[in-house]
Amino acid sequence: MAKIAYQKLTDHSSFFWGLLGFHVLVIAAGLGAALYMEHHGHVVTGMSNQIVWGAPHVFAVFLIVAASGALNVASFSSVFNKLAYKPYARLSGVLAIALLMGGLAILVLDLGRPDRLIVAMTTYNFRSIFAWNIYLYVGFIAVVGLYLYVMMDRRVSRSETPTRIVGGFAFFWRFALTTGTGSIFGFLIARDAYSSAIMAVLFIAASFLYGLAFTVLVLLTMSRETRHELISEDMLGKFRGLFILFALAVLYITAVFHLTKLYAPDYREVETFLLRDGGIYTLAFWGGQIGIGLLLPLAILVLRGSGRHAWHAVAIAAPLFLIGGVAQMYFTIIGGQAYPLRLFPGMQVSSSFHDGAIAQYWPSLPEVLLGVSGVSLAMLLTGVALKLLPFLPRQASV
Amino acid sequence: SQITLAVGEESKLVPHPPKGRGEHCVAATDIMRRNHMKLMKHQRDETVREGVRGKAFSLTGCVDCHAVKGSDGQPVSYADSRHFCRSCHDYAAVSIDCFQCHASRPGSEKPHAAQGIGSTALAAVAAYFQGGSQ
Amino acid sequence: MQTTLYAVMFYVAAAIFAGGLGLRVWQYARTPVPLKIPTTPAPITRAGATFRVLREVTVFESLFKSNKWIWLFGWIFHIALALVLVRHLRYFTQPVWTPVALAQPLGIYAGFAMVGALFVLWVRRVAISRMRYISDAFDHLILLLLLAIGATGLGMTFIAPTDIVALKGFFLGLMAFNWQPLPADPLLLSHLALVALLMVVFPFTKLLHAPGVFFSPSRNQADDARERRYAPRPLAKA
Amino acid sequence: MTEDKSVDEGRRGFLISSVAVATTFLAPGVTLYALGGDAAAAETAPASAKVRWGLLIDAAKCGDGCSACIDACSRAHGWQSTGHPETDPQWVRKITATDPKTGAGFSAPVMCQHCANAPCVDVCPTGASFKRADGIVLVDRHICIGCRYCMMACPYKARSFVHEPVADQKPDAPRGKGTVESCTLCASRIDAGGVPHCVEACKTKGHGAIVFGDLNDPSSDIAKRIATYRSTRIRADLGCDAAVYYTNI
Amino acid sequence: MERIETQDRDESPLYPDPLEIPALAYGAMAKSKPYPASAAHQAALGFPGELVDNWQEKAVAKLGELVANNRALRFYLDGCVRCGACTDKCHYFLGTGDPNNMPVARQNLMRKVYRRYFTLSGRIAPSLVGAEDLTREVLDEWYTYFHQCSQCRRCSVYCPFGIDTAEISMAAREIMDHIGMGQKYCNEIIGKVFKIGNNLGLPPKALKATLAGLEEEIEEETGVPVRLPLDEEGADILLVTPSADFFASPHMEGLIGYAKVLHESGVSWTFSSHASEAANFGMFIGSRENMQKVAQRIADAARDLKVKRIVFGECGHAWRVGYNFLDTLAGPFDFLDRRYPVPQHICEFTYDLIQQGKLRLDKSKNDHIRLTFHDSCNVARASRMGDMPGGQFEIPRAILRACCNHYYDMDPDTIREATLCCGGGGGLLTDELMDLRTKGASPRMKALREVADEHGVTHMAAICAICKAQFSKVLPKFGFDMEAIVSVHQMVSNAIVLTGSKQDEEANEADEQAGPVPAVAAQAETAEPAQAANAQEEA
Ligand code: HEC
Ligand code: HEC
Ligand code: HEC
Ligand code: HEM
Ligand code: HEM
Ligand code: SF4
Ligand code: SF4
Ligand code: SF4
Ligand code: SF4
Ligand code: SF4
Ligand code: SF4
Repeated sequence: MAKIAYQKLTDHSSFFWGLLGFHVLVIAAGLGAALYMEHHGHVVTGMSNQIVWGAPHVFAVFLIVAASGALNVASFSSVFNKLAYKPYARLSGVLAIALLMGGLAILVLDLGRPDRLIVAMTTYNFRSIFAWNIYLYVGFIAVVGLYLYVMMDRRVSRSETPTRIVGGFAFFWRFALTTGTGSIFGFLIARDAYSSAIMAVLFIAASFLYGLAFTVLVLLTMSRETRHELISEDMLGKFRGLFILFALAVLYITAVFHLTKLYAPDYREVETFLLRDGGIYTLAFWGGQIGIGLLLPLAILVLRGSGRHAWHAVAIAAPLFLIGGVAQMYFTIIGGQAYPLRLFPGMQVSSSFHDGAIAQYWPSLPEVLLGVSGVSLAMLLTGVALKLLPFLPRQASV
Repeated sequence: SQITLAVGEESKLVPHPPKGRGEHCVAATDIMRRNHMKLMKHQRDETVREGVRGKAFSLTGCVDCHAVKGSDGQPVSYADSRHFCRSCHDYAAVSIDCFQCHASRPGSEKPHAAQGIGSTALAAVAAYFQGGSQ
Repeated sequence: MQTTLYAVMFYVAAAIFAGGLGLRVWQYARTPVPLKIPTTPAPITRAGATFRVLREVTVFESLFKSNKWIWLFGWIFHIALALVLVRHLRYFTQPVWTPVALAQPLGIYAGFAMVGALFVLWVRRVAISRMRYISDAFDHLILLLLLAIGATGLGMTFIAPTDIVALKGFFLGLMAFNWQPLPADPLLLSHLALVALLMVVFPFTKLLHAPGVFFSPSRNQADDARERRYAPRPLAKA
Repeated sequence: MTEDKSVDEGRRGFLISSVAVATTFLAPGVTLYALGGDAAAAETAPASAKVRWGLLIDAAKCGDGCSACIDACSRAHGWQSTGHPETDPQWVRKITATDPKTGAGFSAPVMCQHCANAPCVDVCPTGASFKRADGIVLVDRHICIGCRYCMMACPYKARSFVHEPVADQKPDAPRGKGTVESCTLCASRIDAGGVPHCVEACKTKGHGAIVFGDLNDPSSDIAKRIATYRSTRIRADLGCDAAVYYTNI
Repeated sequence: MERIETQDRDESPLYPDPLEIPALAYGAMAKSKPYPASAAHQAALGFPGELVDNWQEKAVAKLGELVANNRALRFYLDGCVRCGACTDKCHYFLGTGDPNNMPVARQNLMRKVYRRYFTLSGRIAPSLVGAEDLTREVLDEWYTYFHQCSQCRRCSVYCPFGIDTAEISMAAREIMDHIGMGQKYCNEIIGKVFKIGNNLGLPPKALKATLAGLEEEIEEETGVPVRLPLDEEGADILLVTPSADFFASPHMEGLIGYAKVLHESGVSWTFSSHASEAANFGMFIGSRENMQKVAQRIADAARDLKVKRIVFGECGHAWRVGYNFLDTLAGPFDFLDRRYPVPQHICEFTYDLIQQGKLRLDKSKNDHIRLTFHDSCNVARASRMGDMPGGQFEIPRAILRACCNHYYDMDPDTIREATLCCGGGGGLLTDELMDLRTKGASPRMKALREVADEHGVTHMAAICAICKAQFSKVLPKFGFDMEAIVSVHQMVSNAIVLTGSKQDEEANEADEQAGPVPAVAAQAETAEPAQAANAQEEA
C-alpha cells in the first residue's frame, strides 16, 4: 500500500487571502456585536423572555451538529476500513474541531455573563445535560486532537492499531456528542415541540449530512487553492452517493418524527401550528429545510449528479444542504419556543407576561452577525490549520 | 514593627481609605486588608445557598459602615472614585462586579450585621492590638 | 526590619540586573558580524528580516517547525509569563495604565498556565534521556526557580493573600526613594527574595536568550548578499 | 471547596502576620467575636430540611382587577417595567384563564412554583439554579452565566432574564444584567421569620387569597387547608411536585 | 550500530523512517577521528606544525579573539537554552545515536570551555553551569566531534534562536589549527589550491587535455563542435566549477551539460587555470584568511581574463562562499557587468534559458530514469538562487522537470530547507571517516528507499560535488546502484537537443507535432540586473 502524502498550504492565491480576510472581517463584526450585546444587555437583540434562545443558538447548534458529522469521513477510514476515505481523515478531524470551536464560541459570547466563562468551566452541575455537553465538547476536541496526533505522528502512525483504536473511540464520542446535543432539546419536557426521543436520532442523521457538506465544500475550495483536484472522480461519485443516502435518512426521520407527534393528541396542536399555521416557521420547514435543503439538492444529485456535471452538482448541492440545515435549526429552536407553554391545557389564557400568545421573534443584526461569525471562525481556523500542518492529501507524483 | 501601614504619615504613595463607622472593622484591619474578599465570598455562599443571615461579613454591612459622604452630604455610589471600596481598588487595579447588582450605598433599612461588635471587651482588645502594632 | 532588608536587596538586584543586562546587550551590539550567514530561505529585504525575528519572538516559528510539544509548552510558558509580568505592572505604576488594569483577570489564569507549562518542561528535561544528557544543573535550577516564584505567587493569590496596597506602597516608595513598610507575609517575602535572585542571575545565564534572540545573525540578516555588498567594519585584531 | 476554609485561613493569615506574641495569643478571641459571636442566633441558622415552604392560592378569593401581590413583589424587589414588555422581568404575574367551551374561568397569580423536582435545577450547567434545604428554588446569581437553559426548561415560564443594566437596586434585593431571576419566595424575609411580601399584601388588601406555610408540618394552616379542600397544582401531570397549590381553578 | 543495515527491508512491512530517533549510544563514535595534518600541510596554511607547548593558553586566547569578533559565535555560546529542539535534527546523531552528535551537545563541548574562561557564572560556579577547563581530554573530544559535523546547518533551521552549530565547529577547527592540531584532508587540499589551483591538484596541462577530450566526446555524440575553452581572455563568462567536474563520474556528465547549455546560449565563456576550483575548504576549517585567499583567486582570474560575468558550477559550499561571501572577501566586483548577479549559478543560467524558451529539451531521453532530487545543504540552507526566497529549491526542480517525465520528491520532512545532509560535507569526505559517512548518510538513504519502494525511483540528482562523490561511495552500501546519483546538468545534457545536432535532425525528420516544448510557461527575464550601485559599506 502506498503511503499517502500530505501537504500544507503554501504559496497562497489572492483568492485564499481574500477568503481569510473576509472571514476575519466577519469575525471582527461578530466580536463587535458580542461587545455591543454585552454592553447594552440582550435587550438589543430580538430575544426576549419568550424566545430565550435566538439566532446565535441556531448557528451554534448547527455548527456543533455539523462538527460531529464532519468526523464521519475519518470514521469511514479508521472504523469501517474504507481506504478510499483515508486521505481525507486528517482534514475531517481538523474540520470537526474547527466547527465545534466555532459553535462554542457563539454560545459563550451569547451568555448573559460571558465574563463568568471560568465559572462555567469550573462549577458543574452533574445532573445537567448541558454540563455533560461541556464535557462532551471539550472531550471531543481532546479525542479528535489525539486522533489527529496518532494519525500524524511519524512514529505512532507507522502502526495502524492506534489509529484504529483512537478512531473508534472518536467515533463513539461523536455519537455521544450529537445525542447529547439532541437531548438538550429532547429533555425539555415542558416544550411540546421538542419532547421526543427521536430528536436525538434526527440530530445524528442531520449531522452526517451537514458534516459531509462542510467537508466536501472545504475540499472543493482547497482543490482550487492547491491547483489540483483533491477529489478524484471516483471519490466524487462516492460522496454523491453518501449525500443521497444521508439526505433520504434525514427526510425519513423527519417524517417519522412529525407523524408520531401528530398521532399523539397532546402534541397535535403544536404540530398543526408548526407545520400549517406557523407563518415564518412553517415556511422555514417546508421551503427551507424540506424544499431547498433536501428535495432540491437531492433532485440535482440524482438527475445531474453523474458524468460531466457531477462536479457542479456536488458543488451546488453541498451549500444547499447547509442552508437547509440552518433552516432546520431555525424551525426547531425558534419555532419550538414561539408556541406558548400550556399551563392550563384546554384553557384560553392571557397575562401581562405573554402567556398563551404566540411569541414574535425577529433576529436583530448583532445576533445574526454573532451567529455568522461562528461559521467564519470555523472556516478561519480550518484555513490556518491547513496552512500550519499537513492535513490535506497531495497527489503523489507531480 | 511594621505590620500595618503607617497611616499616620500622610504619604501620597499609598491610599488612605476613609475610616468606617465605629471603632474598628468586623475583623482586625490587617485581616480585612488581606482577606475581605474571601471572607465575603464565604459568607455570600452561606447566605445565598444555606440561608444563613446576619453574620458579620455581609456586603450590605460593609456598605453601611463604610458609606462615604459626598459634597451633597449623601453617600456616594461606586461610580464615584471617593467610594470606600474604590479608594483601594483603583490603586490596586482591582475591578469588582459586585455593585452591578448590589446597592453601593446604604439603604434606609437597618443593617443586620455588626450588631455584635458593640462589646467593650472586644473594643479594648482591638485597641490594644492596634496600639501594639504601630 | 524586613523593609530595610528588602529595600536594600532590591536596589542591589536591580542594579545588577540593569547593569549586567545593559553590558551584555552593548557587547552583542558592538561585536562585529564578519560575514553574511542568514539561514535560508530567508527574507530578501531588511523589513522581511525584521518581521522574521518578530515571528520568532512572538510565535516561536522555528520551534513550531521543529517540535510541536516543546513549542506548545514553551510558548504557553512564555506567553503566560508575559501576561503575568503585565499584570505585575500594577505594583509599579500609579495610576495604573488602562490596558494593564484590563489584563488583570487574565494574569491569574496565566499564573496557572505558566506554572503548569514550566512543570511539563521540567518533566521533559528529567524524563527524556536526550534532554538529561544536554542539561546541566542550572537548567534544572532555573526551571525550579521560576516554578517556585510562580508557586509562591499563586499561593498569595489563592491561599494567603498579602496586603497588596501596602506592597505597592513599598515599591512605589522604593522608586521614589521614600521607603514605605513592606508587609511581613512569608509567601510574599519568599516570592520577592526569589525574584531578586532571578534578577541577579539573569544577565549571567542562558536567560540571555531573551535579549540575544534579536541579535542572532542567522535570523536577523536579510538574504541580499548579491544585491548589496556586505562589508562589515574591519575586525578588531587581538 | 476551598471557600469553606476561608475563615480559618483568615485566622491563619492573621496569625502569620502577627509578630508580637501578645497578639498571637489574643487573636483567636478577636476573630471569634468578629465573626459575629453574639449576633442573633435565629438569623444565623441555616435553612432547615425539615420544613418545606409553600403557598396555597385560592383563585376564588383572588379579586378581579387586583394586583396588590404583584405590586408588592415588584416594589420589594425592584423589578419593574422599563417599557420593553417582551423583555421586562416578571417574578409573578396574574394569569386569566377561560374555558373556550363554557366561558367559565378564573384568574390567579403565578410565580415560581418551587418545584421539588425542579427541571430548572436539573438543567442548569453551573448549579446556579439550586434548591435550598427548605425547598425554595433560587438562582445563585453569583454563578449564573446567563445561558437561559433553565428558562427553556421551566414548565411555568416562571423565570425572567435581565436584559438591561439595572441601577439603584434595593440593598436587600440585588439584581443585575445578564442573569436569570425569579420569585425567591422572599427567602430573606422567611429567614428572618417573616412571610412573603405578596402574602402580606393580599392580606392587607383584605383578600387573603394566598396562604404561606410549611407543607411538611401537618399542624400548619396551609397543610390543614390542603388536606381539607380539594386543591391542585398547575401541570401536576409533569411530575414537578410544585410547592404552590391552587384551589378553585 | 546495526541500525544502518537497512538492506533487508523486505521482511519488515514498514517503511524505514528517515527521521527515526535512535536510542542514545554513549561514546559510540568516540573513536572516529580524521587523520591529523602533517607539519608540512600545516605550514602551507600558516599554522604551527604540531601541538604547541602553551596550547591551552593559546586556544583560550584564540577563543576569546573569535568571540570578540563574531557576534554569531558570542550569542550562540550564550543563548542556547538547552530546549532540546535540535537534539534529533542532526543526521550524524540519527545515524549514530552518539549523544555528542546532538547539535546542542556538540556546541556544549565548546560552550563549557567558553563558560569556564569567559563568563562570571562559569568562573564562580563551574559545576552549576557545566563549565569545564580546557584539558587534553576536552581537546581530544573537540577533535573527534567537531570532525563529525558536516556544517550542514540543519540544526540551525530548527533552533528557535537560529543557533548554527556549523559556526561553532568552524571556530573549533580554527582554534585547533592555531595550536597545531589540524586535519589532514582539508589542510592538504587547501595547500593544493594554493600551489596548483584546484583541490585535485590537476595541473593546467592536464586540465587542457581533459577538456579537449571532452570536446571530442561531445562532438562524437552530437555532431556539434561544443567548445570547452580554457583561459580565453575576453570571454563573457568565467565558469568556475569544482575540480571534480574535470575528473570523475557523475560530475563530468554535469560538466558536459554546462558546456552544452553555454554553447546553445551562444554566450562566449571560459575556464581559468588559475581559478580552476570553485570549492573553498577555507570555510570548513573556519579560517577567514584561507577562505579569503582561495576566493581571491577567482576575483583575480576574472579580472585577468577580462570577463563580464562569473558563473559557478554545481557545488554546494562553493556556492555558499560564492553567493554570500565572495563579494565581502574578494570584492567589490565593479569591473563585471552588473546587470547580472555576481556570481551566478549555472542552474540560474540554465533556468533562465528554459524560461525564455531558448533550450530544446527532449524529456523522453530520460524516460529510463525515475528521478528524485537531493537538496544539498549549503545550497538549501545557506544561499539562494533566483530572486525569490526558496529559489534554490524551485529552480533545480524546474530544470529537472523540464528534462524528465518522472520526477518524485522524497518525504517532505527531508527535502528543501529540511534536507538531510549526504553525510560527507564540511571536510569529512575522506576515507578514514568512511564509517561516519555511511552512518551519517543513512537518514538520506532511508528517505531514498521510501521513494524507491513507492514510486520506483531509480536515480537521485544533486547539485554538489561533495554530495555526488559521497553518494557514489555510500549508495552501494544501502543496496542502491553506484550510478544512481546524477548531476542536474547530466539530466540536462541527456535531454538537450543542440541546434544542428544529429538528434535535432532526427527530431525534425520525425515530426513537428510532439516537438519538445519548454516545460514552464515563458516568463520575462528573471535574471534582473542586480543593483550594482548600492554596494553597501557598513561603518
Ligand atoms: C461596624 C462597622 C463596620 C462594618 C460593618 C465593616 N467595617 Fe470595615 N472598617 C470599619 C472601621 C471603623 C474601619 C477602620 C479601622 C481602622 O482604622 O483600623 C474599617 C476598616 C476596613 C478596612 C481597612 C481600611 C484601611 O484603612 O486600611 C477594610 C478593607 C474594610 N474595613 C473592609 C470592610 C468590609 C469588606 C466589610 C464587609 C464585610 C466591612 N469592612 C464592614 C468599620 C466597619
Ligand atoms: C448578578 C448579580 C450579583 C452580583 C454581580 C453580585 N451579587 Fe452578591 N448577591 C446577589 C443576590 C441576588 C444575592 C442574594 C440576596 C439575598 O438572598 O438576600 C446576593 C447576596 C450576596 C451576599 C449575602 C448578602 C449580603 O448582603 O451579605 C454577599 C456577601 C454577596 N452577595 C457578595 C457579593 C460580592 C462580594 C460580589 C462581587 C464579587 C457580589 N456579591 C456580586 C447578586 C449579585
Ligand atoms: C485596603 C484597601 C481595600 C479596601 C478599602 C477594599 N478593598 Fe477590596 N480588595 C483590595 C485589594 C488589594 C484586592 C485585590 C487582591 C488581589 O488582587 O489579589 C481586593 C479585592 C477585592 C475583591 C476580589 C476581587 C477579585 O477580582 O478577586 C472583592 C470582591 C473586594 N475586594 C470587595 C471589596 C469591597 C466590597 C470593599 C468595600 C466595602 C473593598 N473591597 C474595600 C483592597 C481593598
Ligand atoms: C524575547 C523574549 C523571549 C523569547 C523570544 C524567548 C524564547 C524562548 C524559546 C524559543 C525557548 C525554547 C523553548 C522552551 O523550551 O520553552 C525558551 C526557553 C526558555 N526561556 Fe525564553 N524567551 C524569552 C524570554 C524569556 C524570559 C524573560 C525568561 C525568564 C525570565 C525566559 C525563560 C526561559 C527558560 C527558563 C527557558 C528554558 C525552558 C526549558 O528549560 O525547557 N525566557 N525561550
Ligand atoms: C518585584 C517584583 C514582583 C513583585 C512585587 C511580585 C508580587 C506578587 C504578588 C503580590 C502576587 C500576588 C498577586 C495577587 O494576590 O493578586 C504575585 C503573584 C505572582 N507572581 Fe509575582 N511579583 C514580582 C515578580 C514576579 C516575577 C518576576 C514573576 C515571574 C517570573 C512572578 C510570578 C508571579 C506569579 C506566576 C504569580 C501568580 C499569578 C498572579 O497572581 O499573577 N512575580 N506576585
Ligand atoms: S393580592 Fe391577592 S387578590 Fe390581589 S391579585 Fe394577588 S392574590 Fe389576587
Ligand atoms: S417553577 Fe420553574 S423556575 Fe420554579 S422551580 Fe419550577 S421549574 Fe424551576
Ligand atoms: S441561566 Fe443561570 S440559572 Fe439558568 S441555567 Fe443558565 S446558569 Fe443556570
Ligand atoms: S414570594 Fe416574594 S418573590 Fe415570590 S412572588 Fe411573592 S413577593 Fe414575589
Ligand atoms: S551543522 Fe549539520 S552536521 Fe553539524 S551539528 Fe548541525 S545538523 Fe549536525
Ligand atoms: S535548539 Fe538551539 S537553543 Fe535549543 S538546545 Fe538546540 S541549540 Fe540550544
